[in-house]
Amino acid sequence: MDWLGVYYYWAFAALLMIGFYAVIAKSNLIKKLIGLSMFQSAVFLLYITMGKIDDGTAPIYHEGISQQIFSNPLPQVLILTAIVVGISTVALGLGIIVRIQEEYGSIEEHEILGIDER
Amino acid sequence: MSAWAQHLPALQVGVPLLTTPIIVLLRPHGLSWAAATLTSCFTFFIAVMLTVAVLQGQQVQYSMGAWPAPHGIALSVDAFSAILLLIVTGASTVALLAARQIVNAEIEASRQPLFYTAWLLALAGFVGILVSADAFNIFVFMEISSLASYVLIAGGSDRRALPAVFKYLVMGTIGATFYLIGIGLIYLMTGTLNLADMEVRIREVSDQKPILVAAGFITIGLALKAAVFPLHLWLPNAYTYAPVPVTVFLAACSTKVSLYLLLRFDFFLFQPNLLNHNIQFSYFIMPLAILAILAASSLAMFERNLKRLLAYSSIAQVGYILLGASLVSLIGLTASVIHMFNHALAKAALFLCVACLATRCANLRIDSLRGVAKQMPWTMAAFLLAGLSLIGVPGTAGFISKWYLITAALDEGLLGVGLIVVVAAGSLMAVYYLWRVIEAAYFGKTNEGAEIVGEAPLGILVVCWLVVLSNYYFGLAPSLPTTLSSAAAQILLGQVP
Amino acid sequence: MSLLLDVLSWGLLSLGGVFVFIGGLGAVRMPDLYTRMHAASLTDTIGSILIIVGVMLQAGASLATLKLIMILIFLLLTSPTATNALASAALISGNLPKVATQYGKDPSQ
Amino acid sequence: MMSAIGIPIIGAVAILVVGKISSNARAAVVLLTAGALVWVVAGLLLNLQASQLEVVQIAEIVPGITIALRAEPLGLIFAALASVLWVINSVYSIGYVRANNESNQTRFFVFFSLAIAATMGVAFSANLFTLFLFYELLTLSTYPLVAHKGDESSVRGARVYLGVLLVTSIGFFLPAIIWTYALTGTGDFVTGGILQGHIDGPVVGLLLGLFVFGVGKAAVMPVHRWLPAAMVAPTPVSALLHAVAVVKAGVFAITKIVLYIFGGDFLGAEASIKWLPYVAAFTIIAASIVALHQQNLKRMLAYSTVAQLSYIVMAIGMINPLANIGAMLHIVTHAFGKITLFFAAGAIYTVSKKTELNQLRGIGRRMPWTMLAFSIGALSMIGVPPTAGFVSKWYILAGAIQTDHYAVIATLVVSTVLNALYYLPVIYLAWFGLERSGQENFGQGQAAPTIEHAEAPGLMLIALMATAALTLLLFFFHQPVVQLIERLAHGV
Amino acid sequence: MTVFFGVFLLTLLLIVAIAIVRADNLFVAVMLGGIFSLLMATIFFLLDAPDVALTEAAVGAGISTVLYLAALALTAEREKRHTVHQIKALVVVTTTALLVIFATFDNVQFGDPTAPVHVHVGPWYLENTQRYMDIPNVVTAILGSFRGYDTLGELFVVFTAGIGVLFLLGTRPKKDTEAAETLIPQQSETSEGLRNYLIPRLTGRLLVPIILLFGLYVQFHGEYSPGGGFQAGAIIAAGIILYALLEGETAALRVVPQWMLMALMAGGALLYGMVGVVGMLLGGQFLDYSVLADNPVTGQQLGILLIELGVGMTVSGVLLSIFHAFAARDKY
Repeated sequence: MDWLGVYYYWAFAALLMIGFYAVIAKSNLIKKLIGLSMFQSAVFLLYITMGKIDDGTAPIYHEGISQQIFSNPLPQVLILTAIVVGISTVALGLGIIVRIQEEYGSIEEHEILGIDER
Repeated sequence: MSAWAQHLPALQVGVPLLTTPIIVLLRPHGLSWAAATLTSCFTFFIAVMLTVAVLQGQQVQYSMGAWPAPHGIALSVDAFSAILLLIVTGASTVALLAARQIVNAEIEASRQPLFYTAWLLALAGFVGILVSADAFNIFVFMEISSLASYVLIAGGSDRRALPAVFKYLVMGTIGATFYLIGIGLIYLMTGTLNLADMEVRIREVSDQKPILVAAGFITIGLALKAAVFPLHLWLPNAYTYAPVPVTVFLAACSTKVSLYLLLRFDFFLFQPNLLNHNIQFSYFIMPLAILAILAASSLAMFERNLKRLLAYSSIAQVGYILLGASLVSLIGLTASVIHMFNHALAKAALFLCVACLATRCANLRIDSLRGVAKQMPWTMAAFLLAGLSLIGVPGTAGFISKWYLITAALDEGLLGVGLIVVVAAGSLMAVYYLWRVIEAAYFGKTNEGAEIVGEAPLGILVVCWLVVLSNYYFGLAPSLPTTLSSAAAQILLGQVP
Repeated sequence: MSLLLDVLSWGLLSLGGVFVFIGGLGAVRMPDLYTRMHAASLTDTIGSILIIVGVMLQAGASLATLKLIMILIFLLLTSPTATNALASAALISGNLPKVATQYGKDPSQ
Repeated sequence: MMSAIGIPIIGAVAILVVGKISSNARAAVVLLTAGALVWVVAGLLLNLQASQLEVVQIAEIVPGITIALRAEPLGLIFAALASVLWVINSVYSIGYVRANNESNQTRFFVFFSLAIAATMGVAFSANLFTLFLFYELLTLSTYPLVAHKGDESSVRGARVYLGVLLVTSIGFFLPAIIWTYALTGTGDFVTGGILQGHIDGPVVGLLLGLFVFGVGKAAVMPVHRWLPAAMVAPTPVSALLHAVAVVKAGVFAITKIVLYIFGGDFLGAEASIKWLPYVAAFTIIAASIVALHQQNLKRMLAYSTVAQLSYIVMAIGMINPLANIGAMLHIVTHAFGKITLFFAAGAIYTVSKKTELNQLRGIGRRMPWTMLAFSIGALSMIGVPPTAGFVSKWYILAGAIQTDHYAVIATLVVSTVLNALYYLPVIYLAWFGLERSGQENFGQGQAAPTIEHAEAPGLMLIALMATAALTLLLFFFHQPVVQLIERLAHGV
Repeated sequence: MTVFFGVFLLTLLLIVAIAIVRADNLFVAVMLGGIFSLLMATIFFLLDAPDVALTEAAVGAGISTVLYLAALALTAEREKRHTVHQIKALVVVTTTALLVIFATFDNVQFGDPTAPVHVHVGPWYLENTQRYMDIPNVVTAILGSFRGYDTLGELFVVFTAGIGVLFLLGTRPKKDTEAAETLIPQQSETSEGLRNYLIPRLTGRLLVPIILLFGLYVQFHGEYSPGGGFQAGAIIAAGIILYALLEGETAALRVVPQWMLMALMAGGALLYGMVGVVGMLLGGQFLDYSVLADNPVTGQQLGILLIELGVGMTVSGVLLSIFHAFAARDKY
């Protein structure tokens, strides 16, 4: 099913667009951060998609079953790492946002810029 | 000893990395600075040992977990990474040596162990990028260094650091994700993550489109992290509002490490394997480099805050580094690499002077620095001497890189003449913006009601002068950086020395 | 035998699907939060029970069935609790049921 | 040679140390350093034969690029000139700073010594890179001297000074140097030049242009702007640096480049460099006309310097042995004449605070010795025998006649007339004019208070009489200098 | 069948993504984010990546939602409608997407076993895992050993984030007069927990031990089935966070005090590093587990067990520390 592969890649591209758009166009810092994690999720989708083999199964051996097609485990490992990196970034970003709220009383980018210019 | 010598690449990363949990566990009161500084010194020492090994012509390779590449993760150190290792570990050590008083003043004692932990993590991240020979591993260490840098920048007492660092976080993450997309596309086409293996297998890829797009994503992503001109927006505020020792550290190395990756990927991976890549690379990079030099320098010329002025100057210097690389020639690349080294020296010295000033002056606007040279003669003398190196006056380290850059440009004929004009204009703009500071400090009338301040603490001053003098040492006897950088240029162009 | 199991399991699965669909429909069509929650709870209870039992029949007597039983218990414990917590939170924050207020009664009294 | 550069540096450090203790000790150190420098340079001069013109390499920066020194005749002349005048100037400056109560005297003498060290470096440099290194050091070490007063106008003047010199040196000089290195792989000063065979056609003219305009210190128009601007400096600085050390370093650098990098034979055969004498001639005429309109004494002297420097450039541009001798000689003779003039201007300022020309009426009667020296200097500028200025002009004229360079001859004639036009009235007014009260000077913007004053302080007087005497003596005893130059012409 | 299922889920994913961007209420956006993660996890499962699916579910839907909510409690719930650089954003975004599509459009080898990805490095792991370390889960094998250095780095990323949040929130906010006027500090009710709500509390108490047990199962069964240190760490952290929500901050901190969290955080990282160093001391390379025991295969298994433990410790320690750092703050 070739068009399915195409659909997966298109979904990746679309997700990338949506997340990236939120990062650039949204003024709210939390919204930006959510956009950022969607942007990263899109990349996860790309990696996992490329690791899939038709009629494959998860790369875990089972007793007694031999001669099986396994999907490629390497992209999965990479994405495991990337997911954890992503949540770390989000956690740190939220920490900064909370500090910004405490110092400025706002988490809207345009308001913060205005406050410092005063 | 020789048994340990083979572990050097692993130790280079391992030492700073594994010291961090120990510091967190013990949280030694007042000693965390000493622990971090000692670790940084030791890391620098390892970097020196590695450089010696590279200079002796050894192939420094290391397989993590004894799994051979491409299945396991390999580390490798060549001349290019060696010179960057020296820059990064040296800058960290120097900045830490000068950091204690300022950090004591800015950060509560209870939070200091965490601050120094973050510092070592940033160091380990940078070093990890430099020794790694695996594309994905580079991403992981890039994230360690980035996250730790965010923490460091937000560490100071200035609240404006927070929005600045958030912007940095967003742009840095976008850059890293772009890099990840690029690596994913290459992996899609080659099935490997090891850089050397990748290089071999890209050659066999028939359809070059994904590789081309990957090259684009990686270059843009890294350019974002390296603050290449139109993508530099995060840098000025981040450098300005960070605690000064952090600025010393990051200004000397964070953009350099991204530039290192940029050059490594573009030259090592794509240049030999993509049709016309040298032309595309030049067309893409050269205008940006020229813009960076001219635009950032002119922004610096009208900037009133000393730290931001130097930050803009850093963006301009990134332009010089890229300009050398965009010529895609041996001398051009040599100029590029050696300018990384020399600019790190000059900028570290300048920011150390700022650190000296920051211990005594409440505010770092040029207006409020009038007449400060009378009270802090040694600091301002150091600033002057370091400034000369940034401008590129003969006898200083900065001159060496300008020399190589112009020599490289001369090989380009008419285009080269234009480039020389740009370089010269950039240098003159540097004269202008640095001289505004010098003039205010030396010949300005001391502000009414300004309190009498003394010379900076001796500890910081000594470190500052050490770096300033090394600017002159490497200006008069530059054989170490020149040897390393010409070897690096050869490696990048695939001419194995 | 296996045919019988198959037919049975498919029956259960389709029935579960129907309930889930009805639950979803209710969540969209009902007028206020409480009635919507009421409709949605159909999915949590009868829908999920039917589907999981259907899958259990497919799996037979194995470790997987054990796991499915655990999941079922987990679901039956958590979803009513969650519904309860949600409803009381809504009530405390001043969100009154539309249907009740229409008849002039204030449930908070 | 190392000691020639080292002594002033050591002196600078010693001044820094001693300066905190007492001003007399500082003065002693200054004089001692200057004396020691003359001693060393004289030693080099006498041992010229023996030293065999060895190249002393100090450091190798990049393969092919070295910092190296060499005592060749041209450099020795320049070094001897600068060091001798430094002694005299030191005497003068000690008197000057004390009489004017200048602030930051220690800083003044420290940077003065550093500037001299850089001058020695320029004089003895054995290759382009070393030349450039010391050239820049000279610029930077004189900046604090120009901005010495620290008020608005001096800082502005110093900014122009630094700006023009750095723009030209980084913008033109450095690329030209790197171009040369790229062409030949070396930048060593070799008699007969190194560029022959590496470059030809119109680009030679371009390269020469980069050098001539890159060496902004030579003040060829239009890069002369810094020189009048630098007149905000205390007079001893203008006297030694902006009449001798700095500006001469400029023309000296051009001379060295023309002779040792291009080579006379090569340039003589090259058509694309013929523009050089014309540009110089234009500078001479234009600067003289500007000088004619100046009201400020020091600014007038500055424009005169611009003109006189171009004599040297013009002479070199003719590529002729006689003219070359004239050029060398003019470096020396102009130095003595112009320093005398500046000394006199400084002496007048010190005792009377007068700076404008029309304030000088009748001043000769109050300060006869000063004005006598001034007159000798002015005559030397015009080129009237028996002053030294005549000798060098004569050689240049002879060279021009030999090469049938009519434009140069015409320039010489016209400029001599112009020189006379702006120097003679000053002399006339000073001796024969009637001193007026302050009221009438109001039109000039700054009404000089009429101060009852007599002759300048003794130390200053000694210095300016010494240089005036030397100006006269050099007319009669110019032969040793000429011989030295001729040895160079024969390719020692 | 799976094909249609995949298309269906992807479409749903995109709809949810757009809904997130368009939502004004940040609370809604965060909850939708949880749904997004669950959908993503399902898709990963469909693509034969159960390990990743488990992680995405635990981390994306669980932990990150909790963190967002904690942050929302301290900031603002509503987004102000203010969109900047809309045109610029659209241009940049469209260019990026077009680039990606340009790269992949006519070269899709989805699921093709002959694609370069599936012939070069990947199969080597599938073929050799049994020989070198004899554990069924190849993903765990790569994660723990073949690319153990990556995992070490990843662990330190988490560690850095923990350090960072503790450092940033370790300072009390300066009482900005401006901020204090507009926003009156609210008395934090977290110390009370849900004590007064019987049903949630009872069920929660019942669930916490089960969750912790499941966490330990995921931790130690990681070599045989999907799971491992990260997932386990996240699940255990979630269990304790649930306890904190039920019984209140202080009660949770009494059970797992701050110093213990720090010790977990640093100890786990140290444990991982030390396994590497011991490998070096015993004559192998850094992170070479084969030398840990007489039999290389046993050594590998031991090494993976130890490092997974280290990962689990650090991840749970960091996540809990971050949660407490947020939850212990008053709103300003």
